[in-house]
Amino acid sequence: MKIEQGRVLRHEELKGGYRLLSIEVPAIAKAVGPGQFIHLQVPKLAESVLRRPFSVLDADDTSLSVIFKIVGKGTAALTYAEQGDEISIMGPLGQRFPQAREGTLPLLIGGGYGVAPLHFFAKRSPVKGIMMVGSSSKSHILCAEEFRMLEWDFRISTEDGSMGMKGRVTDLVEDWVGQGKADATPVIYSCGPHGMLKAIAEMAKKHGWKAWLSMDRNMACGVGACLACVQKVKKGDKIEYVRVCKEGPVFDASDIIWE
Amino acid sequence: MKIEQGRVLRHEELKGGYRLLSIEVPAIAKAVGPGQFIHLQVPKLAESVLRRPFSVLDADDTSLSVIFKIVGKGTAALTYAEQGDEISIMGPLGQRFPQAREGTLPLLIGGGYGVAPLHFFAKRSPVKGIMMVGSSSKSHILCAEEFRMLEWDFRISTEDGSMGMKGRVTDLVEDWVGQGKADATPVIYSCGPHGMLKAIAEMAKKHGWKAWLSMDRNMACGVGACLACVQKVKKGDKIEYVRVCKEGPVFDASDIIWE
Amino acid sequence: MIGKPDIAVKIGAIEMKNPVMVASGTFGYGPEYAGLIDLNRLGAIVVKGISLEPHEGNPTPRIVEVASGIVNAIGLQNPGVAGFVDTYMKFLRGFDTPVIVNIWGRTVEEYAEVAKRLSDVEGVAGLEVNISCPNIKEGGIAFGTDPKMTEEVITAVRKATDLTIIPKLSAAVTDIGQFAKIAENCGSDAISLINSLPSLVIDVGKRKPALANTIGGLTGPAIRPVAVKLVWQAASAVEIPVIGMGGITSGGSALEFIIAGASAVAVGTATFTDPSTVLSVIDGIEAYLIENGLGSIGEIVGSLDLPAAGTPNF
Amino acid sequence: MIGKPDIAVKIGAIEMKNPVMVASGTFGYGPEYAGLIDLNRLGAIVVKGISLEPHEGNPTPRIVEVASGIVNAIGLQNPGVAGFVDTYMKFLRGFDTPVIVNIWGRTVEEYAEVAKRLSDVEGVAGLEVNISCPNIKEGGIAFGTDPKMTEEVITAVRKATDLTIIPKLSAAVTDIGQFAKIAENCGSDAISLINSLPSLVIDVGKRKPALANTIGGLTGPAIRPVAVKLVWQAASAVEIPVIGMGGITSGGSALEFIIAGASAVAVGTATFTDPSTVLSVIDGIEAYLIENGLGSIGEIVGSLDLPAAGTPNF
Ligand SMILES: Cc1cc2nc3c(=O)[nH]c(=O)nc-3n(C[C@H](O)[C@H](O)[C@H](O)COP(=O)(O)OP(=O)(O)OC[C@H]3O[C@@H](n4cnc5c(N)ncnc54)[C@H](O)[C@@H]3O)c2cc1C
Ligand SMILES: Cc1cc2nc3c(=O)[nH]c(=O)nc-3n(C[C@H](O)[C@H](O)[C@H](O)COP(=O)(O)OP(=O)(O)OC[C@H]3O[C@@H](n4cnc5c(N)ncnc54)[C@H](O)[C@@H]3O)c2cc1C
Ligand SMILES: Cc1cc2nc3c(=O)[nH]c(=O)nc-3n(C[C@H](O)[C@H](O)[C@H](O)COP(=O)(O)O)c2cc1C
Ligand SMILES: Cc1cc2nc3c(=O)[nH]c(=O)nc-3n(C[C@H](O)[C@H](O)[C@H](O)COP(=O)(O)O)c2cc1C
Ligand code: FES
Ligand code: FES
Repeated sequence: MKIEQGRVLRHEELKGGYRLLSIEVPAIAKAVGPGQFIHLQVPKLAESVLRRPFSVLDADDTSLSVIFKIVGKGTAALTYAEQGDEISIMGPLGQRFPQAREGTLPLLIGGGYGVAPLHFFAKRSPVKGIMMVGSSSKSHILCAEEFRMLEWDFRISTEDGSMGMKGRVTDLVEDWVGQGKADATPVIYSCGPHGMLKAIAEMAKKHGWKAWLSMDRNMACGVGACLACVQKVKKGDKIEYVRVCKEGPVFDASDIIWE
Repeated sequence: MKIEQGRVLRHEELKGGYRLLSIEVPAIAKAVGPGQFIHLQVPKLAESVLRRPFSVLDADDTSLSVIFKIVGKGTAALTYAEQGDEISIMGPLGQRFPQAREGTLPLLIGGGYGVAPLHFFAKRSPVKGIMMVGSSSKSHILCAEEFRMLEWDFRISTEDGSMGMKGRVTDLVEDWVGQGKADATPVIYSCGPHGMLKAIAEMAKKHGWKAWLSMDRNMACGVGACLACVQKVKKGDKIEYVRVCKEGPVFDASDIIWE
Repeated sequence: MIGKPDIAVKIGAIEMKNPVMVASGTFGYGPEYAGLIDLNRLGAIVVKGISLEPHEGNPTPRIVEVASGIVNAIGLQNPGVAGFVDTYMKFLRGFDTPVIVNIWGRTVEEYAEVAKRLSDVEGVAGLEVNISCPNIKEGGIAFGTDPKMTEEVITAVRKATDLTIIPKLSAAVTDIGQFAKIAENCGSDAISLINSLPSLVIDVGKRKPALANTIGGLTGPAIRPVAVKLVWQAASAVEIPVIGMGGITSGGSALEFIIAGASAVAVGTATFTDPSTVLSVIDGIEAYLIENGLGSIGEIVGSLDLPAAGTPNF
Repeated sequence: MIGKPDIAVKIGAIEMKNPVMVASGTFGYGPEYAGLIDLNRLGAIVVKGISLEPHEGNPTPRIVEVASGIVNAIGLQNPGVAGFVDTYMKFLRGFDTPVIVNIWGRTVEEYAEVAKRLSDVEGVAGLEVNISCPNIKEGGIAFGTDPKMTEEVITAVRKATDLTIIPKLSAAVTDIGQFAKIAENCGSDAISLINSLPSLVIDVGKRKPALANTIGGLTGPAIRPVAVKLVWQAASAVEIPVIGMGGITSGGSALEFIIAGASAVAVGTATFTDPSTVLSVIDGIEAYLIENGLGSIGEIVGSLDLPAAGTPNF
């Protein structure tokens, strides 16, 4: 874990309002793994005292990238970041997705910015598998090309049917189960909206699959000091609040208490 | 008085840390006169609730310009303003310097950004006169070329003697008085640091000259509503606080109560 | 829903076309901003605090900027009740907007006298009673921080006038609900809050206060979370209408106060940033009602949906 | 002046190498930031509030950002005194930095018991007593807003321990000087302030509080002018040292508190923005002393140069 002064290498618009921000930040880029996040100080957002957490989409030895969308004042101000701008980055933070083991079938399920950590996971995975993306419409499907280049089985559901299967991503999973082609035990890795994660947890339980979920919580410190970001989990026979930024953001779905 | 969305036309560094900001803002530019000021909202200074007042250096039918120097967070943030940026301007505000009448000799005395309103005054003046600038050192003398182009008698004093007379601007005045060349009654128009204005007021009193001083006070509203910016003045036989942004910034030196 | 939602509100006898006023001391006496915005659009104009005699106010500096706010110590400069009426009331009567005069005094008697003198002035719709002023007979303790003095001063003003009276509570108290109740029991038509929060800014270089008066009052977005909390508590304590203020900059931030229980709101410091803020606040409230299919502002006043058991433990 | 200025301070029996601590609740229990900054450089570490038994805290959301600050309602989640000592004290003893344990309770007895249990723990240098907690025996009124309850709880803690005790005053009171005096009279070694300001943020879209707990506490730069004022008043009322906090982000803002009368300061919310803030605050104070030719921090504590007659009228 470090604080490093990064430098914007690239900033471009993607589909569906998303943007890609690529930052030169060598020490953190080298150290970060799939599922971990960075805590970024939005430049020129002077009245703001909090950093903003973002999952890593990709990283190499010198730089890393994230995707984001305007949802509030921080992400709005982040759209001003230009090539060459300095940007303070804290990271890597949180726990990684466990790596997929040989003989298992990684089943990645993403929604929204959730494709970011899953893309990073797929890129570093020794085992190939299936990537499913759920979205409201065709224009919001991100990273399709990247997953195909990684030779992953890439499947899409859209709520309006404009691309892939019409419906929700859980329908896509059930459809795939119906096809009966799984020759290995699927292990789910998922990141996306709260409702989607909850549906996936239920589905995984029903099928008896293991599922790793990356949770999203408002954060202050990002390092476990403030207890702002907690998630209720089962820990042995106790139920307690643990920190999404430290013990998470990746949790075993069967530990999560859905409130 | 208007609020107009301006657009930065030019932003460049001058000498001595000063910068020139030229803004396209037609309605206000057309209306503003020498001695008046604008109240500018510094872009991207989100935690700041106050505008910043600046005297106008020059104006034509479509644009106006100001000079400024970094003295705090507002002026620091203003250095980020780039050509094409939008910038909200309120103005014209305050009272003008009265125009010099034929038969009088306008004697302009400026320090720091005080040369700005005096330059605008000289440019619009039907009568030519003398411009004296006091500064700590050569590198801080602004607008010398402009005054010479206007064919004004331009005189300089620097505290370190690196240009013009060594000493203060009041010494420069006394020196000029000693030369005995005045063929008309001088009327002083001055803008600059508080101490300088006070010295000038005393000097003007001693010589029995009329003097118009432009005062500088922390402002909030800029339009006379908040009573933040007051100056104590004689008003008939009463002494009262009047508003620098409304009844000023230009005052008759003989009315001012120096506190 | 067809047509525009109804955003008119009534505070005591004052009929306002919308719930948005300008806060005392941030809008002068009316003419200052008349060249920039249409005063006819305002819910009400609340003028700068008026005392019996003209008052000089504090030396400068009177204002300093801080994070997301300003600290001011104007010192209640004003031309006195006669000077105010002579200079400004004719102008103010020219608009279709109720005029609320903010009043203050240094003794209970002064408060009552100002209230009395304004009672018959044509065009004065109501009085906002600023009780955050020091009582010079009681060693300078602010009226509004002492329950007994609060009661005395409001009772005296109530006796002195039939106009709508709106005590403006001091925020610097342990239990705002107690003071809201006192105001209600003394016959107030409404209450308003919050006034600025007592503050000190130090010029570290000079080791001196940044303001000539040492202490000033913090206003602006910085105080909004505190203000919304106090308005919520005050509104929960009384039946009379509450006028909420403190850091409003947009329709959204005004709606926080309304949902917390305010029947009307006032825009103060934000006017300095942008004089048209008050208009965008009005538009923003209207747009919210339309978007949410609501017919009138009354439907959301105090509509805060509370969790089953809010622990006071934070 | 030759050499570095002396910035060591003593609070009760606690010897600090510099006057800058980290504020309770913003620095966890020590290990969280140990990978980012050198804990040996801190004047003191004040850990997150500890209670007798483990405490679960509030549901989420527990935090929301506002203008120049945050509002939090963590709800005092902590592993209890035994859990804290077992898990963290060994780690904390590894640094040359005094550890101050922030404690709280729901009854006077709980406060006293926590204090007692920490008294013999090796490496605990002192106790900061958070009295802004609801007294469950008195209908949930915060101890620190009632003079009598404040007296009771501090007296009980004083009896229970010989450690340096530092009551942390509640800012939400009418007269902070009164509470500072009570703390002093009950045998406190120092006082600290301010805790967060009670606040409410509303999610206008949902018409619900933004925090699960409804009420939260405002911290960060937004509260600094209020905090400096309260520290100045408290320091003027007592002889014991005052630890000032609220919105410190730099050496300059820490110096405001010191000049106002604080012997030491704490950095809270700013650590979230940049964990190294506390170090730049130390450096900034030292640089200020050097620039001003001052030999020791003591020379500027309470050095505020007041105008002849500060009118309380603002
Ligand atoms: C571990 C983690 C990884 C994330 N990865 C990504 C990513 O890769 N791409 C992406 O676009 N977004 C991601 N998010 C969400 C992202 O942090 C928020 O969208 C962002 O903080 C919103 O900031 P804002 O100022 O625009 O919104 P505002 O609503 O104005 O923010 C106000 C405050 O709320 C917090 N907040 C608001 N929404 C969220 C949210 N959904 N999650 C957490 N905090 C929030 C902000 O951090 C800020 O403190 C992630 C969140 C977490 C916790
Ligand atoms: C009528 C008038 C005309 C002016 N014309 C010019 C000009 O042409 N060029 C120029 O460089 N400066 C001018 N100034 C001064 C200029 O307004 C300040 O330097 C500027 O506001 C400082 O802002 P800041 O945020 O950088 O400083 P900060 O100190 O961070 O500002 C904090 C607050 O103090 C106020 N403030 C600080 N210094 C001054 C000051 N000297 N005068 C008034 N308010 C101040 C700011 O407006 C702001 O509200 C003028 C001031 C007035 C009153
Ligand atoms: C410069 C200034 C002057 C003020 N003068 C008065 C006053 O005379 N009487 C009064 O009751 N309140 C006065 N106030 C307080 C405001 O009416 C309002 O309560 C406060 O500013 C909070 O609202 P805001 O955050 O929107 O500014 C003044 C505030 C400011 C900023
Ligand atoms: C997330 C958070 C948790 C806090 N927890 C505690 C606590 O447990 N006990 C306590 O006395 N103060 C607690 N505080 C208050 C701080 O110690 C400090 O008094 C306050 O934050 C003001 O300082 P700041 O503006 O620098 O943050 C907490 C503050 C924050 C922001
Ligand atoms: S964000 Fe502070 S503990 Fe997780
Ligand atoms: S700045 Fe408000 S009256 Fe002059």
